Amino acid sequence: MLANEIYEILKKEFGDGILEFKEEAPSDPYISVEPSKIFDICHTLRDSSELMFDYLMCLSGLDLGESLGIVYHLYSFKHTHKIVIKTTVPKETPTLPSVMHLWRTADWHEREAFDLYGMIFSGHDNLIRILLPYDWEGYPMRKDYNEPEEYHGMRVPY
Amino acid sequence: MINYIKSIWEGLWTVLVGMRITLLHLFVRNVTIQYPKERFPIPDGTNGTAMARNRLELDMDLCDGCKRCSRACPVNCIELDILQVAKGVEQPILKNGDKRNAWVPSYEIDFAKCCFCGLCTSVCPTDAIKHTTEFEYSSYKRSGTVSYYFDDKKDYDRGLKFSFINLTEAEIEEKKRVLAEFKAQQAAAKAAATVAKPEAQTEAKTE
Amino acid sequence: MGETNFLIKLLGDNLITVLLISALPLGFLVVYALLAILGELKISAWMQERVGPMRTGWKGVLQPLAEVIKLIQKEDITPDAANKPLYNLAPYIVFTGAYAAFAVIPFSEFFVPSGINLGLFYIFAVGSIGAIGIVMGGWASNNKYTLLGAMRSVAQLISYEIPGAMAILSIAVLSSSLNMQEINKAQTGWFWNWFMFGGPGSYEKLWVIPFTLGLTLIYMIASLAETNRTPFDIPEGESELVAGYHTEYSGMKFAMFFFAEYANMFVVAAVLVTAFMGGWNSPFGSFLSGPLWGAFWFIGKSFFVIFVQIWLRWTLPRLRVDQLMYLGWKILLPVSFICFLFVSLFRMLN
Amino acid sequence: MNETKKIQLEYSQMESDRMRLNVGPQHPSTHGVLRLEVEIDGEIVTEVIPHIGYLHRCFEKHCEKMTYPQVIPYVDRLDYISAMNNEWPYVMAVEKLLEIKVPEKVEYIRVIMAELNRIANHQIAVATFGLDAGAFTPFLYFFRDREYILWIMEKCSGARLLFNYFWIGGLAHDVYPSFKQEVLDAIKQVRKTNAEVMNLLIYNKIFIDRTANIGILPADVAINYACSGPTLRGSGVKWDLRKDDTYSIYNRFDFNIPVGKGEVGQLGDCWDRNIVRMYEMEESCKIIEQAVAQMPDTGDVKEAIPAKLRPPKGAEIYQRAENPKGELGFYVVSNGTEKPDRIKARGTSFVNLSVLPVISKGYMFADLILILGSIDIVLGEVDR
Amino acid sequence: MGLLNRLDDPFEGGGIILGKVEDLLNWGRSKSDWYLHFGLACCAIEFMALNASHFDFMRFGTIPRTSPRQADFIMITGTVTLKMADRIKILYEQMSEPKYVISIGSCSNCGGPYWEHGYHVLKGIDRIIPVDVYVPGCPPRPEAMEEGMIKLQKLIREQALFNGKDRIEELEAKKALKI
Repeated sequence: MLANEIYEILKKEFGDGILEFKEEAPSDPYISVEPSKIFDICHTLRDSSELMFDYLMCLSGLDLGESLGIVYHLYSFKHTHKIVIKTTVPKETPTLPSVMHLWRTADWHEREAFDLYGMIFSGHDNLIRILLPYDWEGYPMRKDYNEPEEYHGMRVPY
Repeated sequence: MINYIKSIWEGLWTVLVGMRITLLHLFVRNVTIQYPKERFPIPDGTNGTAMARNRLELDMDLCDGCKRCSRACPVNCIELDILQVAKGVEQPILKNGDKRNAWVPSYEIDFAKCCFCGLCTSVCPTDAIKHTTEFEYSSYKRSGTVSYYFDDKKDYDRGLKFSFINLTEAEIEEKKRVLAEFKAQQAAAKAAATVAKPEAQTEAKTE
Repeated sequence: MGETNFLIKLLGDNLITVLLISALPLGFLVVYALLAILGELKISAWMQERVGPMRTGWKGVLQPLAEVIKLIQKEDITPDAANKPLYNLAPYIVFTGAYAAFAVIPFSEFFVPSGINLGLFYIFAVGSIGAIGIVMGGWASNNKYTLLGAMRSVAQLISYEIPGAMAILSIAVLSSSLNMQEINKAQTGWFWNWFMFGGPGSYEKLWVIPFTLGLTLIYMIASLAETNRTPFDIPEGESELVAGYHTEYSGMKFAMFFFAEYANMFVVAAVLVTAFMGGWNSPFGSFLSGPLWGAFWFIGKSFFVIFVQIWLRWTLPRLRVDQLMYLGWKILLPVSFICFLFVSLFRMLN
Repeated sequence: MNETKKIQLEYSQMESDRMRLNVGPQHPSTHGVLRLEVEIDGEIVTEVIPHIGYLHRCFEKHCEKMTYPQVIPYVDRLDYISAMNNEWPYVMAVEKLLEIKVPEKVEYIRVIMAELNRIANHQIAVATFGLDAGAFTPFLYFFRDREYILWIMEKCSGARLLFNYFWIGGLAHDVYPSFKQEVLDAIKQVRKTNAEVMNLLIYNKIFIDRTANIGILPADVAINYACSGPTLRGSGVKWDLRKDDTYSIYNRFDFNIPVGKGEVGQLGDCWDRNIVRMYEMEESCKIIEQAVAQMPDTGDVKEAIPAKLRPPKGAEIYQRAENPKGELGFYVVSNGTEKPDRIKARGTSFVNLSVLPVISKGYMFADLILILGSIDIVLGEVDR
Repeated sequence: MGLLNRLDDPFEGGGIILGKVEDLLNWGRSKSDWYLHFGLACCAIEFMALNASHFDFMRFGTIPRTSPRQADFIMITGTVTLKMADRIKILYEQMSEPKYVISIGSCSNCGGPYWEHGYHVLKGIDRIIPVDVYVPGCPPRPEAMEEGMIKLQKLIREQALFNGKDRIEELEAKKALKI
């Protein structure tokens, strides 16, 4: 199924929840959606028989300046089509629903996004830091992040 | 019961098969290359192979101080200063016959940082910076600096920072002095010219 | 006792002789351990198309010596949380267990440190002392890995003692003696007189040969388990239990465990050689036989068995702990019972 | 010894003390600096909590500070065992952003190099898996063969492990004249050793008993956890990006996708995952043979390398390729300058490792080590 | 008192017996080095290759030990992150004296490729534990690691046991005076 057809299906079902569809070479076509609806949209994407996106390839966080972006790359084993879902949350209240219970692989991806960007995935069972130490401060992948001077008595900068 | 005996038999048989293989290997010639006595063939750029990426070496007579290596380096381990050549006063040439544009009074590569990716060698316009096949320069110290052209080349125990300067301090001072003089001269000439110009203009105007 | 020990014959029965007799195996043990360590390093290297230690003396022959010198100099750490008396005692107990077994090993027709009549029984009894040392060391180290290693080790030792003992019992039945010197004497002659091939006898013994060969194999497997060597090196399985029960030991105490392992290897090899492979008897009748040649044959055969142990170690993967128990209780034990039954039948018919 | 079924845990009737064991970060068989918090009951694992991040080297932060070609050395250091395969999806992603067409010869060399590196990676994977099971000798046989492959790569790229060989639009260096012959010799040696190891290790009864019927990963769980590569194929899912989402010139070659069949135990156990790797080496040998036969002799490998690298602003792409460990993807976002705005690496091992707590519950502690070994993780890629 | 001269001055006069003992002890330590089986990152793969047949690290008398208690030296092969640094310090402290450290590769020398922007990378293992030999390379060739090992053995051979100072330092001091 082509990306614009997927967009039509989603648009029909969610209406205002779907914000934008963009398809221009060389980029992958993507659908940007409302962050609060992300769980329902993903649920439809996974379970409706014509979409059947059973494979979450990648979940990435983004720093877009004023807001934070989350990008879902989905793939379907059955229909061998893929789609990119994008959403943004404001930096002050970066909360959005977790898709961990749809695709278990999102568990660690979401933890990583929380670790590096500080998004809060509500509904996630175990949202703790994953790569950095549990007592680390700040979200290092944000563009305004400053390296700490010291950690556990060890100097960090060169 | 048959399965039981079969599994015992399989266990014994596969063990025997394995033992046969290891026993045969006992009589195979070993492949070890005993390093300090024997050497591995390291590709050295001949016969169409790539150059093995070990320690970097810089031919100072070829380096023109273009700083491309330093910009290409992903880890910023190359640090260099340049000194303009006083054009007209002195006209040094590089080894390959080109005109030299700059002296390099300090050029340091920190091999403790280097990631041996080979990007610096690929951008060098004169092939001054090259990888060599030498890898034996481990050291008891990290912070010390080895002066590549002045120190004994067998004695690399001083550190991992290499300085590739073939000019002595006095020479550098001399070059600096020459450049300063040249610049002063140029500035004076320029000043004279700028002074002369408005005068000429005013003269022209008054005329 | 006199006729089995040339030292007593020479020097008479006094304290110095006794000390000398007990020191002789120790001297042998040290030399042997050095050789075995070197052998292990070199044989494993050759099997893997390597060369092994090469830079210590000529072709690395001094390597074990360097290791001993190094181990003497190492700092001896006692963990703070360890139970100190037990922790310090454990390696010596393990080593004692291994060394005490040397008392009844018949090196030659005229040298056995102590020719007691219950030789085989004694070896089995003393061999279990090592398990106490291991569990002491593992528990006293106050480390989870050592405790797990020690627990596994004891379970393993106990379950493999039984098939091993059954195999040896068959030999006791065949030779009607527990004295190791007597067992050796019963196998005099060509190699087909070894108990591995049914012991002395004419064509009637042919049908019992598969069973005695099976018993040899069973004892071999059981002995591997008793010395904690691959495929039964579960107590010190590097991939899961770091270094097993001796994880916390360093320096000389670790060297004790190390030595004990190699000493144990020799003890089980010696028992195997004595019981099944004719001990100090020459394999070729009276060819090259005699007291000194006896020692040569005995040590040579033992070294061959040790070579097989090393060979197996560098060939096989490791068993899991429940599979080890399965192998011990459900395969080796029934098979050894069957073999024992037929060997006894054979003995009864003759 | 075929009775090793998954042990049923009935704690309601059997109350016993559980021990919390800390495996790693320094442990001989965690394949690096992985830390596992394991709760064991006797010898049976009741819970596994992986703690990762002990090798978090800030890859993504570095990418933002580097220009596009400078990222390649860092990409090498993700999955450092198969660096060529790592470079490929990244280079492809940037090439797609810039819409560069890569010369024919470069494509063939890339295929040969990637497949050689796949063999080298699987050799390490099977070797360390055997090492976890206690077999040391096959480990060294594999490493001996790997050396022959590394020599070829070193002669082409100059480095032994982290090659920086695939450049955007081309290659760092052309191959040398005797390249084809040496590649064929190397795969001959690979096949010889594989046959030997099949007897020495894979079909050894002890090894089968150790690895069959443990760590069973059903196909639906594998897909839900987004496992890929041999981990997924071991569960019987015939899915390989080289065939199913084909890239480069893989559609020109004839090769099979080996899947686990449950030959000695249940489908999807550790033995199946391992045997898939053994068969894949053979398939890679086939691909290499075909590629060597078809490869054009002439051509400039550097002709398509662009002088200026400025992808259009806002362009973004997710490019994936079949790493030896599974699907490796790079999500590249451009901001119109010569430095990328964001690069996210979808680490194969990172995703594959997340399935470990599910498939290792209820087995023995010694099995946990083998299950971990059968997933074949590389910590550089898990932690990035 | 010729024999004991060496206690104070290892270089001049007498001290033959102690000198010989010292040489023997040093010889033993330098030829039998057990290393901690410990891999961190990329260099660990080259380190595995070093143990394999073509290079055969065991030629130098080294044996891998999995327990730090029994190890003589530790090879830091790879990037040390801040999360890992505490553990390495503990590991080093668990090792029994005499112990040595070889730092392999750029990452453990000073952070390597990650020295500039690596917010989570320790910039050099020598910030937490003392290092005896630095081997440069990213990763170093296995031969380079062997060369580092030879350097370490040289260092051990030249150590003075009975006067508490490293001979190498004195040698260097003498060299410096002469120059």
